[in-house]
Amino acid sequence: MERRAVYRNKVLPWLLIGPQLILVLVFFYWPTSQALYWAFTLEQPWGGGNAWAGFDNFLYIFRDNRYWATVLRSAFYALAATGLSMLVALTLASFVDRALKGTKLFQSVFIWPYAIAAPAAGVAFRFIFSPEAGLIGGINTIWPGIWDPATNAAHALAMVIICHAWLGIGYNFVFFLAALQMIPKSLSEAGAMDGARPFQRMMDLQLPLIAPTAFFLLIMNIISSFTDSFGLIDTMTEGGPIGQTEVMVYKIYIDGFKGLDYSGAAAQSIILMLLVISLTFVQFKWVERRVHYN
Amino acid sequence: MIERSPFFDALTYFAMLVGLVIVVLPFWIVIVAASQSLQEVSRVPISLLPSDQLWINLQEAWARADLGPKMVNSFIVAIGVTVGKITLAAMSAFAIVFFNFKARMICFWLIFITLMLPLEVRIVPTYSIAANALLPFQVILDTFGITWLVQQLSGIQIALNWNLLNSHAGLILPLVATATGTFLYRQFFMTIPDELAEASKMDGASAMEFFWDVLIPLSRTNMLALATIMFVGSWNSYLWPLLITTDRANFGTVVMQLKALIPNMNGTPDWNVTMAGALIIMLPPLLVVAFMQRWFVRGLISRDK
Amino acid sequence: MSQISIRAVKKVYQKNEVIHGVDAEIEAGEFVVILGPSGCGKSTLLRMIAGLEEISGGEIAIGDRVVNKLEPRERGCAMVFQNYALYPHMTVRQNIGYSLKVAKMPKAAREERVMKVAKSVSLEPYLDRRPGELSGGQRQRVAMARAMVREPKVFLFDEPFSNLDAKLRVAMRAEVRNLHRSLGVTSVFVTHDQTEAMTLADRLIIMNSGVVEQIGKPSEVYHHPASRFVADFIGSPAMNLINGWFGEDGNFRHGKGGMIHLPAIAGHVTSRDVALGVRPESVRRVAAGTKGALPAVVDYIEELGAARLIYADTEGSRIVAVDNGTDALGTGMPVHFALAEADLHLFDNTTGRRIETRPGQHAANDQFATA
Amino acid sequence: MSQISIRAVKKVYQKNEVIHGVDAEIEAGEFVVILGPSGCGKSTLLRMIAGLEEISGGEIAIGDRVVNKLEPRERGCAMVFQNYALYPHMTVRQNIGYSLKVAKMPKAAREERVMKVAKSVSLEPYLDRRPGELSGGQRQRVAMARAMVREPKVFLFDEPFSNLDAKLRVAMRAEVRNLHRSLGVTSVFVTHDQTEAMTLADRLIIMNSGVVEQIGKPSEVYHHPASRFVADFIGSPAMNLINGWFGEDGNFRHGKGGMIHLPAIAGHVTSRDVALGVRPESVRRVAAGTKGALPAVVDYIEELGAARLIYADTEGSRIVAVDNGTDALGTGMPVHFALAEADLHLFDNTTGRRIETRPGQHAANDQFATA
Amino acid sequence: ATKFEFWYGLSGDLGERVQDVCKAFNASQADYEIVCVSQENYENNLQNTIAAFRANKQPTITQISDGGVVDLMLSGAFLPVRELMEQNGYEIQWDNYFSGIASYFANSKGEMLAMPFNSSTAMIYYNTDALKAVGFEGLPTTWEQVEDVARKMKEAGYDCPVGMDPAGTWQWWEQFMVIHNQPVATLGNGYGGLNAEVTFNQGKFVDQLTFYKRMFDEGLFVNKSKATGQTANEAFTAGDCQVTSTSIADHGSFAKQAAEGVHWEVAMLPIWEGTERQNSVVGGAALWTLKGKSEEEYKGAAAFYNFIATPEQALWWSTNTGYIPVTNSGFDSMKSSGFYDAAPYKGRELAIESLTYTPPGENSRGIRLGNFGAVRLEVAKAMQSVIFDGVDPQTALDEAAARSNEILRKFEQTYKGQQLP
Ligand SMILES: Nc1ncnc2c1ncn2[C@@H]1O[C@H](COP(=O)(O)OP(=O)(O)OP(=O)(O)O)[C@@H](O)[C@H]1O
Ligand SMILES: Nc1ncnc2c1ncn2[C@@H]1O[C@H](COP(=O)(O)OP(=O)(O)OP(=O)(O)O)[C@@H](O)[C@H]1O
Ligand SMILES: O=P(O)(O)OC[C@H](O)CO
Ligand SMILES: [Mg+2]
Ligand SMILES: [Mg+2]
Repeated sequence: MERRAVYRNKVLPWLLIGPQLILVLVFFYWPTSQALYWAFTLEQPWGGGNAWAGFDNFLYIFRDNRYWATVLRSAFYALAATGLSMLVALTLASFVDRALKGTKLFQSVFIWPYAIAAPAAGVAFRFIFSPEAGLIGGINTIWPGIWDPATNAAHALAMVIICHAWLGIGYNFVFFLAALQMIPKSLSEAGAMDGARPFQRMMDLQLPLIAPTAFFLLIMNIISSFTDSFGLIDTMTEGGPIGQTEVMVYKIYIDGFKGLDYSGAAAQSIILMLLVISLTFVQFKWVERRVHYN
Repeated sequence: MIERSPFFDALTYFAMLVGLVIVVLPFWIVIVAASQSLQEVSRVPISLLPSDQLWINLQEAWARADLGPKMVNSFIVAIGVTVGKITLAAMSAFAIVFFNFKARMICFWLIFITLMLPLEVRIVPTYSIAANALLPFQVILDTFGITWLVQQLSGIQIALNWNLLNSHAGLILPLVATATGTFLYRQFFMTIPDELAEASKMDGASAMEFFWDVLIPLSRTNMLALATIMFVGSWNSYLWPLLITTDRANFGTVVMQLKALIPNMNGTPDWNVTMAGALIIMLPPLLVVAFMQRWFVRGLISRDK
Repeated sequence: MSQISIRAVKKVYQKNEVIHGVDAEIEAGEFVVILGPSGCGKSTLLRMIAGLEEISGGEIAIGDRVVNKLEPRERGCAMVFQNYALYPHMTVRQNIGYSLKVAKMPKAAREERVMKVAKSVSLEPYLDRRPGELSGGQRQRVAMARAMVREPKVFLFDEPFSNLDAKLRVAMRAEVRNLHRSLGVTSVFVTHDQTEAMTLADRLIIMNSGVVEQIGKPSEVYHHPASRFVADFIGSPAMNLINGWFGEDGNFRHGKGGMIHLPAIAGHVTSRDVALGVRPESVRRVAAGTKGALPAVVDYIEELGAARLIYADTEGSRIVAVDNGTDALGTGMPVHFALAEADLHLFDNTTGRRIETRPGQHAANDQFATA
Repeated sequence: MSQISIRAVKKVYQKNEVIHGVDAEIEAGEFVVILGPSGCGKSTLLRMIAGLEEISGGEIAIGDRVVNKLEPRERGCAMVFQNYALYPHMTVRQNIGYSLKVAKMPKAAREERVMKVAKSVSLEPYLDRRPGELSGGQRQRVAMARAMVREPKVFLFDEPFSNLDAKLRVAMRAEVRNLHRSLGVTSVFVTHDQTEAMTLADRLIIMNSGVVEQIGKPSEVYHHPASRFVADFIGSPAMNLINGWFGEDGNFRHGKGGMIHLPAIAGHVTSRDVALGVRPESVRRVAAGTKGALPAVVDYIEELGAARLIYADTEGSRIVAVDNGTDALGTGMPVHFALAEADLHLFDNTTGRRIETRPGQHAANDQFATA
Repeated sequence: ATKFEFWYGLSGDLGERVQDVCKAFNASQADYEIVCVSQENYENNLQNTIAAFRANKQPTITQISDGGVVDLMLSGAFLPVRELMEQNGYEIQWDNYFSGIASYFANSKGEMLAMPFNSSTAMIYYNTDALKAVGFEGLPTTWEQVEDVARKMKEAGYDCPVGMDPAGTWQWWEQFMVIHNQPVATLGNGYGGLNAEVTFNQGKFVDQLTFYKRMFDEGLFVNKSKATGQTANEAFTAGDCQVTSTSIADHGSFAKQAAEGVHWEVAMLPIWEGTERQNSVVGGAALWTLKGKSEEEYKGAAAFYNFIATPEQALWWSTNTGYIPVTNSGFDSMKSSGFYDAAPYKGRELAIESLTYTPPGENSRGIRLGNFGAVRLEVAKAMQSVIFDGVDPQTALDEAAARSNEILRKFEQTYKGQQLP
């Protein structure tokens, strides 16, 4: 924040920022400290009291191979959904960037998935991927049982990931397109003068230049893989089959609110928060480097 | 673009058409299924042509998921979050960008750390305050002995209690508390040249006059963008309403009802009704995004810079 | 045979014709500057030569090949862009070497060539920096090195100095001049800065609203402007252009009854709606009462340090004179001027073209005429 | 009593002193221009007068009130900003009237005043447009109208023309001058463009790195620069400054054995490390063999149209001359120069200050000395 | 009138019947108004009740199933129903209640903690046409017979002889354990204290799970669940599956929902030949009165309990759902009135027979484990991983047992120093 702050006033800024600060304190810092406390105790579900547990909750989580499986699954989920979504979005964006006639129309439609609630998409894709109905289910009439997300974890996970990737197309597309359009046209022209063909320019010039955006999107997508995935999984698989589509947030929900283990869930929550903070931190570092270019 | 070969143009259109199919197909299937009768929708594979049962299915879905009151709730929440967020965000960003006060950077960071952590990620912590949002203040009063003091002096026991369960405030406030809007406004305010504020100073305007007369009118685009983002985000929120609402009949939102629409209650897999319900529920944010596209895209992007 | 032939070239943007048929021949090794006001089509013309813009009509040949249908990479031109258009993510070395890399030149040869070029523009110490870590002038030099490295047949420059500050601009001017002198590559340079144009060009192409107004050597253009537009555009302070009417009596009538006697021209011109042009430095203050002196009233004075400009009104027409006097002069005071006859120009106000008053009227000299 | 008194004013930014104690008196009705290179503290000084920047030391008085602690609106100053700082969402009318609205002037009175001011800067046809729909010059005029509408005691301008193109800049200069002439309001105008400064100023304040180098009338500053910095900064092309050594024999030695005989100065100066200054227009070409002529070798020529600049080397020192000749001159050719004695300046290279060689050395004249 | 809330965990047809009860109560008197809110299922209801209790927004009455009994017992959040009724001057014949119910919902002194409401047990339902088609007379009573008819049905072209959702632990695991006299946990299925450990990974259930797996592999059992788009119940009433196992509570719904031409009958759960059948354990739920409400609301709650305990109401309830009459006298009077003799109620008495087959023993009086819902989930996962993913049954059950024990230990730690009442 290099700008000069124009106004000096002792009271006014506090009146302006006060409401937000209060909300942040009430809904963020206080609860987080509370959860931190829960994470180090065993909280009675009915709120009658708790017993100090030290690091037991964390140790329990860390010793639990099912937790690590969830972490790995979350990572896979995040990377797969992100990669798929970003790839499609980037491809679309780079073609739209050519700005041929009529692209505006495509452009506006490509944003639509952004508007869709994850659970709504979940319900729709559940129908599309339903083994006994809809679109993909048709394949089962030819080879019975070949597609079965109800019992096959790989199918179920694929279904959720595809849906998640679809949901992210709009957002990723908008950012990629903006990033591509922010590259001065003359750079492409310089590349053309230097003899590079379109694909080569894409690889040598455009891609490196939108790398910061891509990285930003990577982080945002990973964070959204924690948020949007809940609605998807809850409407599509409820974590099944056999909990094999549970990701970190879903597990927190299941363990804490279904399994009545608030303390374990709180500990998982703290871990997740730290994870997200460190991801964002990496992103900030990158953004700093990006400033370098211009 | 330099190369203008017809082949390359054709490839471009082809790729965009494929993209269109990828993006639109799910919408199409929802609409198609929602317009079909039970027999039609149960056919495998499904016919990709719409039929004539749309209105009937919409009515059925509307009734089955009791969407009337849920719609009202969803609108209350979405509009509440949108208005609340815009108001708070504009105010606090104004303070952070244009005022020179000691705790400025601290406030900045206090607010902006929350940006990294969407509600879903800190669901357990947030839930811990559902019972009594005023608990932190009670604790402050208790620790500083104010409760005791007041009780001694007036005999009144201060017991602050604000329960968020099954309340619109509970649905709205935690969503308002994050920094997305503040960040967006800050980014925008940073692009306002200092000279504009200085010019208004030279013109004799006070800080608040500058805020009302210059900043707010200027940030109309950002307001629309933020409004869109917030509307969509809060309309689509799912996990939090699920936790904070035990009285679904009165405080449930439409998105929460999606699960209730999934066929399983009544035996027959009437996906047509389910899809009709999904259609109703996804329509408002879709319309908002489609109509606000121009502004909201700009706002969305300026969030990252 | 010329290096670049531009023949009846037109450019249409969405039904909007912005270049209306330009013809020009550029000789091998020549340094040609395209000069004109903003929006006149300079860049468009240059970009059509480069192949970055389709040619809507006419044809452009480079060497003996018509290049209308060729991709930029096939035309053998190199271009220096206004904003440098350096690849921000590549080092200076990579920027310079990119075209060689694309052309699949082996790494060692590439390195060597890059080094050689970098040396010639004194960039060696910066080879491993990114453009973001360079000053404006250094970036400019990278852009030039990048153009040079391909050893092109033609250099194209599109306002390469417009982002530099005044001092640096002068310095870079010298560098470009030296470069051209040492490489001798045909160059086309676009600018709207007349000083830049004058000091750099072997020949100038002066454009206005999509047409060529004049092609010629800088001094030719200065002393013998082919149109009212050129006369007004070239020179600072601008040439005085007094609208009036030329009678058969050899008198030029203007403003509210002003009359200037111009016997030298009288015979050559028939009565028409014309503009009389005379450069401020050819307007000299003379003592009141000097024969045929133009009487005028001072409007205001602009102090330039070395001299001052007198803005005055002569019978309803504005006239500007460069004056070296140091006497106190103020608004409303009367002055008298004489016009240097050798530097008088006439322009047809209908066509905008110059009216030739005598053959071979080229170099200005110091003789002053009286009206 | 002067209108603005600046007394020992300092400015410290985060321990970093950028203005080191400036003193200046600005008379009522005067048009003062603060001129200096980028970053020298011009804007900072102006902003301290306006009240936009705290005064770290010393005091500023406007009229008879010390204003150090007053808010901008209480100081009676109006300011025109570099980028206009117009309210983009308001119409021209609203922009101009905003300060009156804030001051709660009734609507009718406000309208009337806005109309009057708009008329005085010919903005009436644009009153209902937004700034975005105006040209640069029109915006500039809105910014001025906005400043005028409050009828301030002082006008402050911070490089108001730097975003305009050259032609417009000249035109706006005239408008500002007219405005000042008709309103007679004390004005402080910041610029780093010397032509702008020279042509506008009643008096110039020349700043460099946070200190005042010279205060004086434009011609005074041009002809009698108080420091080497001023000599170098004012004038284009810049004054020739030849570093050398002044002997008691009245000879100035420089470069690789160069020697210039300057009897007129000899008596006044003791031997020191000095710079000899002479303006390019005071360097005249003389025939080879002219007595005492400086021999030089042409480096390059810059054609300016009306004249040309000869960049030459005289025994290791660079010398630039304005030349009106039209003979072919090229790199490496020998030339000879004479220096106009009346326009010779000496500067102490240690302190940077002028060395006064004779009393009352003010106006330049046309006599040329020989070395 | 005093309003008070009642949250329940039933939905669909059964949920509507609860609403009928509420309406009837409200119509029966003018002092109180009960507001009945469905929370979809027992798990949700428990979870939401806890949330509401923490936020001090709890209903006066909540319906908690067998699985949640210990959670409630230690919560300190409820008023024992016996006290409540006494305080409000209602005389209830507590010893008239089914011993199975009492042993599940009463404390160790036999004092009823929650008001019995909807009690059930798990049964098996057969499509009689399919049985006929494969030439089976009567209804199978042993697993051998079930396997046999299933195989024959398959051969006869039925795609789905037995529909089974492997997540249905209550009927496929819990009740199996009980009727085969297998201990779910030590200390008498946890009655002896919070330090009990599960033992279901030893004994007959390992074989049973192996059996299920084999049946699935042979296509005799078919996975039917929400995730597949059709639950086992739906598949049965639609005639798609010929056998299913579920609560007797569904008997009423089946009668209404069975597709035309689908004929079916209900039977006690099969046992393996050579085993002695033990009584099955009571299922369903009871009504708990939560703390923190006003006297008036408690009065209303007591009045409601009294209302549902009236013979007319009990009769109505058992008639319109498949839930059993919860009192001995109620059962006797229905039986003697010939209620069970003819369709559509015929067969429901078998539930009582199953529940009372033997006197409740160590392993069949109920299961008293903390956070039992989570334990059920572990078992469900074990069953699914065996059936879907081919994990070895012993391995799967060992893992489930280990995790269950961790859950129990955590529960024990959470309520350190507390005793089962
Ligand atoms: N892509 C385009 N589409 C439509 N019109 C264009 C396009 N590019 C340029 N023009 C128009 O063509 C005309 C010439 O533009 P050009 O860029 O060649 O001017 P220029 O002489 O280079 O001006 P400048 O000095 O401002 O760079 C202008 O009127 C411009 O508005
Ligand atoms: N807010 C600030 N914080 C720290 N240093 C500053 C600040 N504003 C200006 N400076 C420094 O003070 C010095 C003077 O700045 P100022 O803006 O007055 O220069 P200037 O003469 O107006 O230059 P220019 O012609 O570029 O506008 C510069 O070195 C600048 O870096
Ligand atoms: O379906 P219900 O009501 O008989 O209950 C089944 C089980 O008891 C649930 O734990
Ligand atoms: Mg251009
Ligand atoms: Mg400045």
